Amino acid sequence: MNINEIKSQFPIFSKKINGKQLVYLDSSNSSQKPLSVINRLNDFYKNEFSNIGRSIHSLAVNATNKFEETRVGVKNFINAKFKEEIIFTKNATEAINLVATTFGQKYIKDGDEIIITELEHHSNYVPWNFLRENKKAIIKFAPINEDGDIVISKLQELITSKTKIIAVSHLSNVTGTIVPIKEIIEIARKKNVPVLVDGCQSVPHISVDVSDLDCDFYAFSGHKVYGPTGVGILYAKKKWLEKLPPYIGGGAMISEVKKDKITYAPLPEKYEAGTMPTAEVITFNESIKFIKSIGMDNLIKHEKEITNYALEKLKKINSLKIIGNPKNKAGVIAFTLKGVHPHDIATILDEDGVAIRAGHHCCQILHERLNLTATARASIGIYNTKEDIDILCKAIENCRKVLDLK
Amino acid sequence: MNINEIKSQFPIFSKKINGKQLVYLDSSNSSQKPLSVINRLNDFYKNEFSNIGRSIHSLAVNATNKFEETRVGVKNFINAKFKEEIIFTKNATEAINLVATTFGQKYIKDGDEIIITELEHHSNYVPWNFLRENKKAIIKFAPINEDGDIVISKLQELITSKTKIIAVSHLSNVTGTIVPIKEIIEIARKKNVPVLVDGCQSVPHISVDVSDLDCDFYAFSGHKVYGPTGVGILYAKKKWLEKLPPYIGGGAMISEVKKDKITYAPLPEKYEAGTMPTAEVITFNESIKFIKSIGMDNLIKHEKEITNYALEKLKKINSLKIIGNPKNKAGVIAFTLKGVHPHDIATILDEDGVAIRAGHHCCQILHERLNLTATARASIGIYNTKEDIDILCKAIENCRKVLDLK
Amino acid sequence: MDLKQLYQDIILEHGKSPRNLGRCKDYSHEAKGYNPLCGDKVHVYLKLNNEKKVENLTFEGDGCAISLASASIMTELVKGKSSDEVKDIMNAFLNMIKNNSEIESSYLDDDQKTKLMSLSGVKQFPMRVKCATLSWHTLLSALERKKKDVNTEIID
Amino acid sequence: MDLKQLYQDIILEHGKSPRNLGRCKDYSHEAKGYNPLCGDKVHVYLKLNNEKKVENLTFEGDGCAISLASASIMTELVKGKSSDEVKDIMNAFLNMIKNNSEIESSYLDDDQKTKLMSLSGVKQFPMRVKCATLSWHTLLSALERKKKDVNTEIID
Ligand SMILES: Cc1ncc(COP(=O)(O)O)c(C=O)c1O
Ligand SMILES: Cc1ncc(COP(=O)(O)O)c(C=O)c1O
Repeated sequence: MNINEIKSQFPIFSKKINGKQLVYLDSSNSSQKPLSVINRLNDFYKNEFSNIGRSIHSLAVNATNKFEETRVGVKNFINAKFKEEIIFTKNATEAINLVATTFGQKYIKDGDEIIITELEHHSNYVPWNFLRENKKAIIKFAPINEDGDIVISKLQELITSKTKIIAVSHLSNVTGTIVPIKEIIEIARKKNVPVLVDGCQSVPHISVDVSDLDCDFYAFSGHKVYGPTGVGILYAKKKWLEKLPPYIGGGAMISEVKKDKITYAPLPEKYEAGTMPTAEVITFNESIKFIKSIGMDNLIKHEKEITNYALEKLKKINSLKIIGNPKNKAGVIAFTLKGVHPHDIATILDEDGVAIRAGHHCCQILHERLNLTATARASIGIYNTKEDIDILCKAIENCRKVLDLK
Repeated sequence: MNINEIKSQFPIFSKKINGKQLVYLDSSNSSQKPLSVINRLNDFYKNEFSNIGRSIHSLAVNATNKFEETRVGVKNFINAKFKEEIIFTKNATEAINLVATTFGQKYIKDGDEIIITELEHHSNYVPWNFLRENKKAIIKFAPINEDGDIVISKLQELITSKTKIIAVSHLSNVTGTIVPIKEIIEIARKKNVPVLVDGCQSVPHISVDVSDLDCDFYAFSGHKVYGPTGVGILYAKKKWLEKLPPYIGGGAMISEVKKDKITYAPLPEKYEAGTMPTAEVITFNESIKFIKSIGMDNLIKHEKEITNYALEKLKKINSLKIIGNPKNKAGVIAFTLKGVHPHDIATILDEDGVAIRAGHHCCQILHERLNLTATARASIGIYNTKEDIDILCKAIENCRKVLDLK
Repeated sequence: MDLKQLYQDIILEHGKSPRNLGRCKDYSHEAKGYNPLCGDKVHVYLKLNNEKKVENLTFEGDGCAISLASASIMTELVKGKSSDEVKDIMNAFLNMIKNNSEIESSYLDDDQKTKLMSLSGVKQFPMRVKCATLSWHTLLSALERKKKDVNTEIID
Repeated sequence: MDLKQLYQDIILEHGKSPRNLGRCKDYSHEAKGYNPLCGDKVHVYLKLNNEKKVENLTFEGDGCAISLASASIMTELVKGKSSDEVKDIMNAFLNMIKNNSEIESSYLDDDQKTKLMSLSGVKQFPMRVKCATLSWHTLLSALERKKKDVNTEIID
């Protein structure tokens, strides 16, 4: 794999930031887009644009076919069994809300328990909190240890006869922890508890096979997988989508509409109300092709190499502390620098063209658990090089100088 | 105004459909996009892409500023008072669901009444139907007459002390009826009933001033206003957005997240959970600029001219019937052709490069009211010319020939 | 694409004057079919005799030329056939439309095959395939006494 | 953009050793401020004397160099001022940061103005403006005895 060739597929890297070459280390937030993806979007709007499903003219037929091709593309990418198990939403957050709301409506009552973990992104906590606020459900937090690993035995102990669902991240967007999700699902399966997996960080960075995992729900976002913004994906087992009530109501998700009664469309339309992010979904197929063109194994290998290089180099920086030390770590590296607030780090790095993120990264529970209010985070994508890491480290060294610290 | 110059701004019209010049008469479904909009999207992904709000590096700062510029652009475009009154959703359908769900949660109980009309699109009926299914609300339909006008006196009579909200279209996507929405709002105001306006068809085709209308909620979609798919807009009075509970929960819409309690962000973030359709929202500002570059008055004048020309010519076609004859009609023309099913019309027209829509147009109640199961619909956008109408009419004449009817 | 292929004379003729329209007396099975995308509806009434053969088959419907013609032709072709024979014919028909092949069923004579083949034009008009297949799916549903209405959106 | 402009020596010095840190005794007013975007927090404790002048002002906080320095400088500048004078100074400060002008307040001497002006560098770093203004908004909230915590997202 030629990393320079791959990097050159991303037009943004020919841009300068504050006069410097862009070192983009914020891929956990959102990834940059390769030219093939940008061109597909451009082409579609220029030459093929139409809404889907409703019209039967040639443009609409073409768009509808392309839209369904992406559904099949996603199905194959994560190895789902049926294409109707792939529902398009606007982002992963909506996908999780879809499940929390409809599952909650049908199955959660006063005193029922939902298990999440201390690792979770707000998007996998707030939707469940609504059920606590509105239906008096109880939320239990499976603890993590200092390394940032979920303590599986403790999670197991939390499961009771009142546990209705377990919602857990596949990959932490702070510590980079790769969660042993299969083990958790097996535990849950034995107690007959369904599992939702937040796959926002996993899908772009590790191989995901929902059939092998045997999860009930799997949510992720297109924009972190080299795709356009505006596309989220919910995988759900057919049996759930058939049983659960509809979520957003409107055009396209109905079967028959009468004044006294409405019946709803079959899957997947039941969950796709109104005009979809048509062009963006169609374009997302190109993102999947991009990853396939690299090969997931090559991608993993490259990111692992850069991550290891980064960890090694960062550890050498005086008074820098890496947050978490999980058994299995992907390319998400949160850190602190003694005496320097993460916001100051981010600002100072930005002057050198290095884009990282500072803050709680939508994980306040995790930060509270680790006694931090904010961290700096460098996250790695397919386009990052060792040179990027060298520039990062140099820029970090510069922080203490700018702030006049010894 | 030079219509050919405007049409040439739309790349799709250099494309051939079945070897014929494209005559696009499906703008009520979704409009085509001018080059300035397509280029903005392309540029953003190529040179400026970043997620917004969360990161403080230069790319993120720029994207955040641009995103907020669109918010201000929309605010000015529909003359809202505050920019926090503009909430971005994925489409108009989500915007209406946001109101129905949160308003329903807080204010609707068993036996409360919701008034909609027989004109409504499914997207302005199904969300309210959920409240009927889940909260035993009652939905009353303000009737229309044969012309396709809402019978205002009857609507007025439907209002009782139990009426909690009125939800009504500003412009019908079947009959083209321009609804006297200000009159309806005045009636509602006197009885202290809030009004939601479905502005999907009005915003692209007539001037909209939410402050002048004094409506409580106004929903529309970017993709019908020469913008990208994936963007919806909800305008709501600040007092409502402050009072109503949050809708989708997740990152960015929170203030403080603790294990036992979550507090929510102020407006507008409270209603914008997760990663937004960042690039598409930013691009939508270019769509507003496109309309401004033409001038709303010029746009209205041009579409009126084409509509009148079309109505005149269509009326001359043997056994063609135009559906509805409202007092005030915009460029949406539904029709039937005796002995020819609308689907056959659509297929036959498509062979001539003419894109129209056939079906119930997500308005089954309206079709039932008019004793129809399906209609054909030609809808007009800024790029349509008299020549388009001539081709349309000739293609319609051809239908009876293809089907071997006298 | 070729409109003449889609709207062959036989289709137009059946579309204009569908056979076996209405509700037959003494029907033993019935089912409704619906295409939510375009609103096409069909209601089939079926009488199976003691030997489990189709004694009578009629339909009520509202739809385009293709869907009416398809239903009309269907009612003609399956009379006298057993349930298994009907399924064989339907599969042959669906196969022809999806996989571009000929009609392969030993329960139809050449004339009957030609009639069914007149619907082959829909292959070029993917949005119209459901118009041609709705009545068949609905008949199958009636035969199997399915409770649920047929909805083209759940048919593969 | 220029980091040296943002991180002037006086900022760094106040950031490293903020004045008036902690909770003063006998405070008569208090308020908490919070920036949800980055998690910066400040808690101000204020003692107004009988003449309604600031007798003491301290703060507890967790934040970046800018936010700590701003709070620290603020506590120094407003001591002895009346509530109206504090507001005047705050407006002068916000004005300077938003509109690029000088500090215009008759309640500050030249040295004090220079101190405040040391925060002018944030103008070039829009995402950091809130870091510089949080403590001021929180002080205002304490003065007005507002019940709600200050949240930078609702400040214009
Ligand atoms: C009147 C009306 N309301 C609502 C909608 C729904 O809009 P969207 O599909 O963009 O959510 C449409 C368009 O489809 C419409 O024409
Ligand atoms: C672990 C995790 N879950 C959920 C989300 C939310 O994804 P989105 O903002 O695309 O809805 C993110 C990203 O922000 C994430 O990293």
